[in-house]
Amino acid sequence: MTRRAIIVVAASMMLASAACAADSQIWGGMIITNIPEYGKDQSRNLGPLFTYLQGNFFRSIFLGILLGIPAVFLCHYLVFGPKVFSHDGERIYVFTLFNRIIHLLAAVSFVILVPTGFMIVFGAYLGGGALVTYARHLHGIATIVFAVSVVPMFVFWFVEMLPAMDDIKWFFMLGGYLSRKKQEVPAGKFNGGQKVWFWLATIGGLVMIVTGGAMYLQDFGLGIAGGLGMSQIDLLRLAAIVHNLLAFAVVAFFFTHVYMSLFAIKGSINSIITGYKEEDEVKHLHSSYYRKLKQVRKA
Amino acid sequence: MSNGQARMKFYCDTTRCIECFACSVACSEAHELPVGISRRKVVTMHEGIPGKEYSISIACMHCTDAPCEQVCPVDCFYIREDGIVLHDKNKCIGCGYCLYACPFGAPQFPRDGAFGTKGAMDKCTMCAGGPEETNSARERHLYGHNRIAEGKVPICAAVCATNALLVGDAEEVSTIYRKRVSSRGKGA
Amino acid sequence: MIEKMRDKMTPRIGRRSFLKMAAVGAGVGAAASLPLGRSLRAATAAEVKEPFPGSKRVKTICSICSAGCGMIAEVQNGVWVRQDVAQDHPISEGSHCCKGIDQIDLIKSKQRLKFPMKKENGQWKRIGWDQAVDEISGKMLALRKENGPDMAMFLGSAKFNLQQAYYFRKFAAMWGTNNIDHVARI
Amino acid sequence: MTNHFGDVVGHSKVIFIIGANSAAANPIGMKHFLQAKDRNNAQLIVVDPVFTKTAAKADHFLRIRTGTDVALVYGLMHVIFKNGWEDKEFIKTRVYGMDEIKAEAMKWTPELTADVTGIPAEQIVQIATILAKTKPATVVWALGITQHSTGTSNTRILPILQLVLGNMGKNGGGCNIIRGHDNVQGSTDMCCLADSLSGYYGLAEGSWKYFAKSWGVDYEWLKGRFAAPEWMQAKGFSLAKWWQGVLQEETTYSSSPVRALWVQGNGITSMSQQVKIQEALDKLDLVVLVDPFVNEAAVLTNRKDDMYLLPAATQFETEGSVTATNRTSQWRSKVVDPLYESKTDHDIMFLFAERFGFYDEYTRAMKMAVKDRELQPVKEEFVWPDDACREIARTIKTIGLGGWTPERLRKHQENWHMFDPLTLEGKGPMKGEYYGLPWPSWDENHPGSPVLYDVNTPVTAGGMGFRNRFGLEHDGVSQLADPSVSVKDSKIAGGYPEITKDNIEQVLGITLTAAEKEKMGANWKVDLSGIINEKCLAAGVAPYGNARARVKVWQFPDPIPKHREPIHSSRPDLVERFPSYDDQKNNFRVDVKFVSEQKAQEWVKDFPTMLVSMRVVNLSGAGMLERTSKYLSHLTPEMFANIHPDLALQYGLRDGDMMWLHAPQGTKIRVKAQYSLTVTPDRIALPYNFAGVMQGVDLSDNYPEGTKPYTIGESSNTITNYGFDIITQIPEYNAGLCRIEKA
Repeated sequence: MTRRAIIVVAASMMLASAACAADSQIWGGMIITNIPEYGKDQSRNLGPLFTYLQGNFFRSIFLGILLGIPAVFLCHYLVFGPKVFSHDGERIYVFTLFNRIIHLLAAVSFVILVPTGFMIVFGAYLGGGALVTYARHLHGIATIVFAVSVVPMFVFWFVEMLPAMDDIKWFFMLGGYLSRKKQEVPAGKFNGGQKVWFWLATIGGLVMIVTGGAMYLQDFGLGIAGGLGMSQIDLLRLAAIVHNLLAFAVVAFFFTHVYMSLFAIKGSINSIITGYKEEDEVKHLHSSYYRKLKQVRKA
Repeated sequence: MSNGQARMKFYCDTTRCIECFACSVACSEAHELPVGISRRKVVTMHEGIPGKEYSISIACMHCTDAPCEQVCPVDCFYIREDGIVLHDKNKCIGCGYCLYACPFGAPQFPRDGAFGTKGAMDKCTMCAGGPEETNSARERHLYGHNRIAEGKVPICAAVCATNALLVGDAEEVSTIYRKRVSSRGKGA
Repeated sequence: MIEKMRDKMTPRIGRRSFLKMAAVGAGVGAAASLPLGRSLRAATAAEVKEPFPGSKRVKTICSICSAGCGMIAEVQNGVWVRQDVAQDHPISEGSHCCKGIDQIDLIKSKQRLKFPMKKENGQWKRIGWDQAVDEISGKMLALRKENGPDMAMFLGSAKFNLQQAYYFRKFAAMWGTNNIDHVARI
Repeated sequence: MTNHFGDVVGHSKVIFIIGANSAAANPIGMKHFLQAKDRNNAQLIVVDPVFTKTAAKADHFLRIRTGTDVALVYGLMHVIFKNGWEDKEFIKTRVYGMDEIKAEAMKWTPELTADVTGIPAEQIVQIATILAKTKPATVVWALGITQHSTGTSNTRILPILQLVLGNMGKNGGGCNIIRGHDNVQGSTDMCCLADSLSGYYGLAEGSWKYFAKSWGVDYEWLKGRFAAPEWMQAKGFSLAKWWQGVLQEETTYSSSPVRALWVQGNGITSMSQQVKIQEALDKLDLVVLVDPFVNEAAVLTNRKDDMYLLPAATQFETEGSVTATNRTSQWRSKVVDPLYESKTDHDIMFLFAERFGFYDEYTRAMKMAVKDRELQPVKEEFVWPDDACREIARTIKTIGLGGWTPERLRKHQENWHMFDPLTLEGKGPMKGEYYGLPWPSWDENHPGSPVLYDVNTPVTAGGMGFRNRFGLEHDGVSQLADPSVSVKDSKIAGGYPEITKDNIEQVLGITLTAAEKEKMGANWKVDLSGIINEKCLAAGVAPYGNARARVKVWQFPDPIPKHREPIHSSRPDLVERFPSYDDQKNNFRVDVKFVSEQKAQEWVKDFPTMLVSMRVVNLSGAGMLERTSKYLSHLTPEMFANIHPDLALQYGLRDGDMMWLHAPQGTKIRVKAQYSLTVTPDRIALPYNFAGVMQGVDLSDNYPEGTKPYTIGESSNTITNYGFDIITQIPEYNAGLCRIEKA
């Protein structure tokens, strides 16, 4: 399946590049509409906006996320320590093999996407050139892997990820993570934090794919820009802004996700490897789900 | 300019430009650019409408506050003391940010391979080459001729059929243009 | 608001590197039409490196249109390596159109006819000059024998130089026909 | 060009451009017009059927209906004469026959002119006023004027306008005709033409005798080379209709059908009637194409045998002089040796002259020189091109090439920087010479003549009156200039005739020695001894006389230019009033249809759209040269037609759709419709620089391997309508009709 997807994507890319070889969407006649519009009040001002944001903020914000979030979690770990659950209870089967394979794909892609993304952002400190160029291409290839995983993931977890009352309560107590006390936290199969991460990773992820793909292909002539009533270059500018802004959130949540699964909850990583969660963990962290399971069993 | 240093600028007098493409072809030919890469472009606005039609030649304008230089994630741009904005192709990763920032659509990206991915950015160097050794074969290969180092004017402005395209110190360019406009009198 | 943001976009001086800034503009009379800044100085000999050592600059005339623009061809070891503008030419003063500045490409074009060819049974065939001259002159003389010299039509060129044009007219005259013409009918 | 580009920049106050798109065809010329605008506040007036890039820079743009140039100029003259704005003194003293012009002009009221030309009456009055009140004005034209069935009338009416305004022979005035190819002026001067010998000598016996002498050959031998003496003096087939010599569909008059075609550097795919040319190429017994690139005639034809391609070297692989549009001769140095197996054009001619058995006679004159006032052999070997250059200089008297020695031309090239671009005057060591010695440059010391017919400059410094070419009187009126018109510093006051052996002593008031008389030729044109030239210049006299400009050519079908509708006119009502000429018998050995074709049917009913040909800046001529450049061909990747959206939508054509264009002669081409507001909905404009596709059939397979240019396309000349000028037989490229059909 993966290979087929790669072929499909590659073929469409080739088509796109052939289409634009004839008449560039950026440097052809369209260049004119772009130039007089740049920086004018009545225009969208995406050019100056992008320049302003990228020139002044994006890199600093990424640096803040890269250093800040791990630092916060380090403090959290030191102050509250990990949550430890009994391994003596029953093990509950929560993730099917298919779930796990897909998640693995997504995980692999993220492990590539995030560092390579950072390599691009901080390319200057790496001296640019071949290293960062490869990082950029790797970023693109990993996107294909992610694209393959995101759709099934979206489909099989969609229903359980729909918002519920529990989530509000969960957010009020921040999942109980700001306490050393072991308590039952209101949550279904997935808690409020996981749900936000899910929606960000799927819908946000799709937006990231589209904006990233646009920037990667750049001079594609599919009439998309025209359809949106904007010039190709403005579309690209918008893509760059959106891609960066979304990346802040995605990266932040990705770090959180990693911290939770690896450090904050001892052994929780196993569930996505084996498919089973400790009963104790489910009982405390996904109390509503646990109750539901019990009822089903009784019945 | 604050320190009295000249700032090299291009200016295209639209009352003179006749869309003859000399600048564009001269540039491609001198620097042996692949077809499809046009460091310099000529475009016509309002074509066919008497009184409104004009043509203009566009390339990198070597901005004082070059937006491309501000957005480059790998800092491949550098601005010479005379204001010429150049870049290091060995550093460039082809991300396209400079293109998004540029008001003039100057940065160009060659297509490398079947995937249509972008190679290192290419743009007008004002015929001043790049960071490689001056007039070396490597510099010529990556950036084209370094006419400035030879004491020559950029080929596009040198060749301009109607002297529409001017290049030089910003103040002097504007003096020439002012002189043209004032001698034109009130006619037209 | 955006305008305000843009005002803030000041160049980051610290990130600028100053490379090769010495060899700036220069070129005495060569830059007649251009503003030579007060603050520009001539590049020193050490800075001005010859990209094509030992090349010679041949003065010649563009072969496209009748304006008659001057051209400078740089020739190194018998190879035309670069085309340059002729700033001191009295008609063009360095200017060219796109065709004029691309003369070097036209002449070095891959599509040049490289050797004599003949069409035989619908196929193009490479032949030598001797064979070409033999066959053509044989056929011309045979036809002349049958129909007299007016059986030939000579079409000359506006791309001949003056001497060639004169000799082409003479060629037709000595062949014995007035069936000779070129593109200028008025 | 009577003046030159620098002169326009320096002096012109009005530049009247008609039928020329300098911005595309001649950008360096355009530069000078724009400089004149900037420096003199000159007004640029552009007359064109299409809003060209030149028009975009104009102060006044007149959108003319194709083929109505004569009407427009009469309309302008009507206003000028009516208000008494003509230069009466100039007309009285230097012009013959103006009364008839005036009478004709009085018929062309602004209203009638507006109806015929499509230009508003107010604009005609406005432009006439500008021309009359602002002096000097220069008139500029190119092929938009010449390429009509009335081309000769067109090219006559414009100088007449300048005579009316008194703008001839003046700085900033004159008729500045922009020629096409780099040496089209030179090749024309050397008369690679079917109706002339080099230097416009004509084909009369006297001319042939002079040339036999100049070439060092026996006149009888030369005569023997021809089919018969009568064919020696008869015009040959022209480039426009040579194919009738092959096909013989219309009546031809020649000693033989055309069976062999020898093309040396001529893009015949840019000629009209492509289908006929294709048929003729197929039928010929032998086709020889000599060119640096594949001549696309080889691609057009489907013949299987007896076709040869010989590789010629380009002009950068040989040396010689070229004549620019302002009559300036420039030395072109060799850049590199001939590439690949190519040979220079003259070497190819020498090679065949040898096989044809006239090599000795052919090259003899290069080994001769004028010594002791007589042409005689002086050496064993000749040096190309120097000796050919000297031969031309001593032979061509009519246009005064005496000064064009290789030494002088080389010196001018070496000293480009010593000439002033505005006046062409030399400085320093080149002082006293004009750049490139614009002809007439009467002898080795003459500086050249930058401005023709300027009587306020001495002959020795480039001045002269009008040429005395057509006798001393006509209808009892003297053809010589008025006694009040003396060329500056001339020994003779007022007009004088052209100088001959018989009148030289009387006119110049000198006495010749017996020896001089013996060696002198019959007149200034055929005097190889150079004595006439010498005596004339000593007296400050132009050898060709000081006469009146005649505006009436009594030998022509239209003694004064008349408006005649194009053969395929968009206005049938005007065809009745301004019909074309009667059909013509035997011009250039072939009959030509005029009024019979014009009235064969009401063409506009079936072919409602006007057809205009145009130039694109990146291609020239047949375009084969430029289409082999990757950069130039990239600018116009395919053949197209500029069409107004309103017209296109009538046929359901979207921007970029393909369409068929049908011509009255039954031919058609398939081209891309490109929306453009430069044309009005009654006309479409086509570039003519493509070939390689014929009536929808791709001829790519006919190119020898590796020679196909980057772009090929339909030739617009496939649908150029039938029609030829009555005198010169130039095809009517620039007025015609077509029908659009969605492809």
